[in-house]
Amino acid sequence: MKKFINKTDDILTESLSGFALAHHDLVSLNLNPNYLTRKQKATSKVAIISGGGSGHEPLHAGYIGYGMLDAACPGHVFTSPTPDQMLAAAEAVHADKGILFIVKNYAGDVMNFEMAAEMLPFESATVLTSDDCAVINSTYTTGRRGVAGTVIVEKCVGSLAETGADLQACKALGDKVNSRIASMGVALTSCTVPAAGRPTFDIDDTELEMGVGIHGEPGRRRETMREADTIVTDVVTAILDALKPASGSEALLLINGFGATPLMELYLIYNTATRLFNEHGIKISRSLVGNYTTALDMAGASVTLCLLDDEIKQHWDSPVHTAALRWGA
Amino acid sequence: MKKFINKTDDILTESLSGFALAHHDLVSLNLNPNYLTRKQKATSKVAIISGGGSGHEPLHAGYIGYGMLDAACPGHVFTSPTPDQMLAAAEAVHADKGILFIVKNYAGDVMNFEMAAEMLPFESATVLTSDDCAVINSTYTTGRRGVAGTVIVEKCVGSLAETGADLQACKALGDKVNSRIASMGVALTSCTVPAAGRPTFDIDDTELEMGVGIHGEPGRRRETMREADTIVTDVVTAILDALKPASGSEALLLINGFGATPLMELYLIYNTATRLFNEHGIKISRSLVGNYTTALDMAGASVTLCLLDDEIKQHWDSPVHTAALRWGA
Amino acid sequence: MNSSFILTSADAIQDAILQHESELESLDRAIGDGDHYINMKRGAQAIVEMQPELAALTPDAVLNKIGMKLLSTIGGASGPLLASFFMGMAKVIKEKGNTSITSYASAFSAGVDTIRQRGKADLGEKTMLDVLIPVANQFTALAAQNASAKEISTALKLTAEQGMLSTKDLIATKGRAAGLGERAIGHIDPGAKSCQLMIEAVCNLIQ
Amino acid sequence: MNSSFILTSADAIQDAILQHESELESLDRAIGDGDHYINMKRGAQAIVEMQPELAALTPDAVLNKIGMKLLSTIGGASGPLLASFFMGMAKVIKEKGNTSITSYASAFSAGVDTIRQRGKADLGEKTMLDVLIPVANQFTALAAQNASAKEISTALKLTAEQGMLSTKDLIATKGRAAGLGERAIGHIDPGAKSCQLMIEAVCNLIQ
Ligand SMILES: Nc1ncnc2c1ncn2[C@@H]1O[C@H](COP(=O)(O)OP(=O)(O)O)[C@@H](O)[C@H]1O
Ligand SMILES: Nc1ncnc2c1ncn2[C@@H]1O[C@H](COP(=O)(O)OP(=O)(O)O)[C@@H](O)[C@H]1O
Ligand SMILES: [Mg+2]
Ligand SMILES: [Mg+2]
Ligand SMILES: [Mg+2]
Ligand SMILES: [Mg+2]
Repeated sequence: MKKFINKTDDILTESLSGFALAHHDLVSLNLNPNYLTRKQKATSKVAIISGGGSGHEPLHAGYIGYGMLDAACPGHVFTSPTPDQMLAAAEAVHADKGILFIVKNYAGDVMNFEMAAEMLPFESATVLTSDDCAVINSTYTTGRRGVAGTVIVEKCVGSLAETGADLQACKALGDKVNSRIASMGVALTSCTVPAAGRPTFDIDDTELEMGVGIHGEPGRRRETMREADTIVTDVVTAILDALKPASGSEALLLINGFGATPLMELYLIYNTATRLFNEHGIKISRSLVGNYTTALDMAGASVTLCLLDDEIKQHWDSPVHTAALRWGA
Repeated sequence: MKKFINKTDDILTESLSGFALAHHDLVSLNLNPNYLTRKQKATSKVAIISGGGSGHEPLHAGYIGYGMLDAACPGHVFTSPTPDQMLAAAEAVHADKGILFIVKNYAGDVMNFEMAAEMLPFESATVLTSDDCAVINSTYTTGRRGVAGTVIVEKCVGSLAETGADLQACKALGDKVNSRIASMGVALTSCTVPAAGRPTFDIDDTELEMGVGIHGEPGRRRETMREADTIVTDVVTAILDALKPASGSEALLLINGFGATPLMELYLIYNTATRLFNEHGIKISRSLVGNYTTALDMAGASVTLCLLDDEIKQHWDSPVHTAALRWGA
Repeated sequence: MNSSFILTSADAIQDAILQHESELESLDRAIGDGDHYINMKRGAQAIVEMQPELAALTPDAVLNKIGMKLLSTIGGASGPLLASFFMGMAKVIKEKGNTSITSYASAFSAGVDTIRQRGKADLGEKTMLDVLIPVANQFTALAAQNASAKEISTALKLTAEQGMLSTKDLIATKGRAAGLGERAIGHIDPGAKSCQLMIEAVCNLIQ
Repeated sequence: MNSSFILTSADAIQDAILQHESELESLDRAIGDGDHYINMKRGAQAIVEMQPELAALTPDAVLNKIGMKLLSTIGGASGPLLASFFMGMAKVIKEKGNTSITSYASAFSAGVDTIRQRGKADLGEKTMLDVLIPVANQFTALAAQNASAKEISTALKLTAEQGMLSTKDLIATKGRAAGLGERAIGHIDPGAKSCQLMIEAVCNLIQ
C-alpha cells in the first residue's frame, strides 16, 4: 500500500482539516465529534444532514453549501458515523424546520442514523438512498445499496429545502428522486482501506467485478475483462431492467469514477452509455462526469441514470455552491 | 493494462465525443482535425487557444468556456497536437483581436505551436508555461516543463481576455503569472499509455519518484516511500527554492491529483503544505484541490504555488464557466 | 457479576480481538468491506481506556456506559448493535439486580433482543445473531436448571462456536453481505466470529 | 533519386520501424514519455497510405507532401522535426534537381539544417541530430569525393550507428530528456535510434 498518509489513525483528521482549510469560505469543521457545517448557518429551512463512512470523497462534505447540504458527518473509512456526530451536527444546523437525514442504505448507516433520530430533540425525517441495482431486490433482504445516485438526491432535496419547503415535502421529493434512479458499478481493481493496508479483494489482471459496491463489496459476478462497449452494455441493461423507463423519457446520466479512473475513460463510457440509452428511446438532457462518489483508490466506474420530470429538472438546475458541485453561484 | 477502452486507436475520438456530448451546452467538437471550441463563439476579444497531448484531462478541453479558453487542440495521448489542428481552431475562434496560444514548455508542443503560429493568417502571441521546478533550470537546457500551473495561467489570461484587453496585454499577464508559479510532482505508480499497453516506468512498492513529469518522465530522483509529511516537506522546499517568496506573500495553493489519487489524500497533502507554507510566512488565500492536470492513471500528486497580487487575484476570482472550473456563473 | 468482572472481561475481549486480527479482517474482506476488525479493535480499546472511570460504578451503570461508549466509537453496523446489547443488558441488571445467574441470563437475552430489534434480523440471516440467539436461549435454559457456572460457560462456548460455524453455509439476508446472494456461501460472517470470540473470552474467565 | 525510390524507401522505413517496436518503445519509456514508437509508426503508415497519390508527382513535390503529411500526423517533438527535414530537402531538390549525388547530399544537409533551426539544437545534445549531423557531413564529403553510391551507403550506415550509440553517454540538453540530468546517461536517445534505423533502411536499398 502506497498512500500519501502519515499515521493511519490520523488520516481522517488530517484530511478533514485540509478540506476545511481549502474551503474555509464554505465550511466549518468540528472535530470530536466529527462533523462539518456550512460556514454561514442557514435560517428558517429544513436542515439537510448527510453522512457515511469516509473514503467516498467528495461525498458528503464536498456537498455542503448553498443549495445542498447543511452538514455532513464523516465516519471512519468505510464505517458509518456514530449517532453523537449526527446529534451534534443537528444541534449546530437546526433552523426551526426540522432535520432531514439523507442516508445511504447500509445496515450500519441506517442504524446509526436511526438511533440519532430517536435521540434527537427536533423533528426529523430520513430519506434512504438505494439506487444500486447490482443488488437484486428481494423482500428477504434489506434491499439495494445507496451509491452515486445519492448525489442527485442531495442536490434536489437541498434545492427544495432552500425554498423554505417543509420537512415532509423535502422527504417526499427525496423519496421520489431516489425511486427514479438506478446505478451499477464495475471495478477493475480493488480499493485498499488504509488501516487494513491491503486490497479488500483480489482481482486478476484479466478480470473485472460487475456490480461492485462502493466499499469494494463483491458484486453480481466476477467476469473476464472485455472492451468498454460490452461492459457498458451490460451495465446499461441492468439499469434499464431496474427502472423500466418509457421510451421518450428524459434523463440525467452520471458517469462516476471510483477514484483511480482517468476522466478520459469516464467520457468514453459516457459516449457509449448515451448511445445505448438513446437507442432505447431515452433522451439524456443532463450530465455529470467525474469522481463524485468514490471508493478510495479503486479503478472502476459506475453508471447512474435518473429519470427526470419538471420538478427534478428544476431542482437539479438550481444554483448550488459547494466544494464539489457548483453552478449558478 | 485494464482500461475502459474499445480499440486503442479509437480512445481519443470516443472520449472526445463523450466530452462533447456531456457538455454540449458549452463546447463544440470538430474531428479531423481535432479541436474543440466554445459553443457560443465570442466576439471582439483575443482568442485563447491551448492544447497538448491527451491524457491530462480535464486539461485543456475542460477549460473551454466563458472566462477561460476559446478553443483546445488535443493531441494523441502524451503527444503534442499538430499545426493543422491549431490553424483550424484559430480559424474557428478568431475574433478580430488576434490569437494567444498557451503552450506547455515541451519541445514537441513548442515546435508544433510555433509552426502553426508561422502559418497563421492572424496576429498571434504565445505564452509558454514552465512551472515545473523539478527540472533544475540551466542555460543549456530548454528549461522547465509546463505542468499544473498551466491551469492558473489559462484562468487568469482567459479572464483578462474577456475584458477586451489586447494581445500584448494578455501575453504579458500570462508571462507574469507563469513567472510567479512553481510546481513539483511525486509519483507513487506509473501511468500506462494505452497504445503502449504497459507502465511507462517500473516502480517498486517501496519507492516513489520525486519530481515526476506529467507524462511519467523521470524526476529528480527515485526515493524510498515515506510518510506524507516528509514527502510534502521536500516538495514545498523545492518550490520555495524556486520562487523565493518574501515572507508575508499571499498565494494560491493547488494540490493536483495525477489521476489515481483519492481526494482524501489530496486534502491531507493540502493540510500539510498549508502548514509548511504558513511557517515560511506565506498566506494561502486561494485554493484548488483535485484532478486538474492528470497523467492518465498515475497515482501521485503535485503541489503548485502561485504568488498572488491584486491583478492575479482579480482574474482568478472572476467568473468562469467551463466543464472543469466553474464559479460566479 | 460485579463491576470488576466486567472490566476484566473487557481486557479478555480486547486480547481475543487483537489475537484474531487477520482472521476477522479477511472475513470482512471476503463478504463485507474489510473494516470489521478495525471497528472491533477501536471499540475494545475505548472500553479498556475507560476502566479507571468505570471501576467505581455499579454494574448496570458500567454496562450502560460501555454501551454509550461503543455507540460513539465503533460506527458501522456492529457499533449500534453491540451498543444496544450492553444497554439492553444494563436495563435488566438494574431491575433484577446482579446477584443470580438467572438474572445474568435474562440480561443477556434482553441484550440479544435489543440487537434483534435494532437490526430487524433473526436467526439464519448470517449475522452475529446466529451466535447470540442460540447462546441466549441456552443460557436461559441452563440457568433455569441451576447449572453451575462452569457447566454453563463450557456449554455456551460450544454453542457459540456452532452458531459461528453455521453462518458459513448461509446466504445473508441482512447486513452488507445481503447484496452477495450465493457468493456469500462458504464464508463465516465476521460479526458472528467476533461475537463467538467475545463469548469464549468471557467464558474462559469462569472456572 | 526518382519518386518511386522515395516510395520504396517509405516501405523500407515502415518495415524498419515496425521491426523495432519494443526497442523504440523502451527507449522512450526510459528517458521520455513512451510514445516515440507509436508516433513513428503512425507517421510511416500515413506515408505508405499516401503512395497512390504520390506516385505521379515529381520528387520535390513528393518530399514536400511527405513533410506536410508528417507534420499533421506525427505530432510530438519528432513530428515537426521530421517534417522540417523533408520540407528542407524538397526545397533543394526543387532548386538543384534530382540527378546528382551532390544534390542529394546537399538536400540531405539542408533537411538536417532545417531540423537544427526548428529544434534550436546541435551536436551533442542527445537528440536525433547526433545521428543526422555526422551523416550529413559525411554524405557531403563523400559526394564531393565522387564516392560510389555503394561506398556512401556503407559509410553512412556506420556513421549513423556510431552517432546513435554516441547518445548513450550524453546528458540531454534538448527535448524531453533534458529534465533528467545525469539520469539520462546510459540510455540511447529514441529519436537518434529511429533516425539511424531509417538511414540504414534507405542505405540498404542502395546496392
Ligand atoms: N441487521 C443486522 N442484524 C444483526 N447483525 C448485523 C446486521 N447487519 C450487520 N450485522 C453484523 O455486523 C457485521 C458487520 O460489522 P462491521 O463490519 O463492523 O460493519 P459494516 O458492515 O457496517 O462494515 C456483520 O458481519 C453482521 O454480523
Ligand atoms: N530540440 C530538438 N532537436 C532535435 N531533436 C529533438 C529535439 N527535441 C526532441 N528531439 C528528438 O525527438 C525525440 C522524441 O520524439 P517523440 O517521442 O516522438 O516526441 P515527444 O518527446 O514529444 O514525446 C527525441 O528522442 C529527440 O531525438
Ligand atoms: Mg464498514
Ligand atoms: Mg510525447
Ligand atoms: Mg465491515
Ligand atoms: Mg515521446
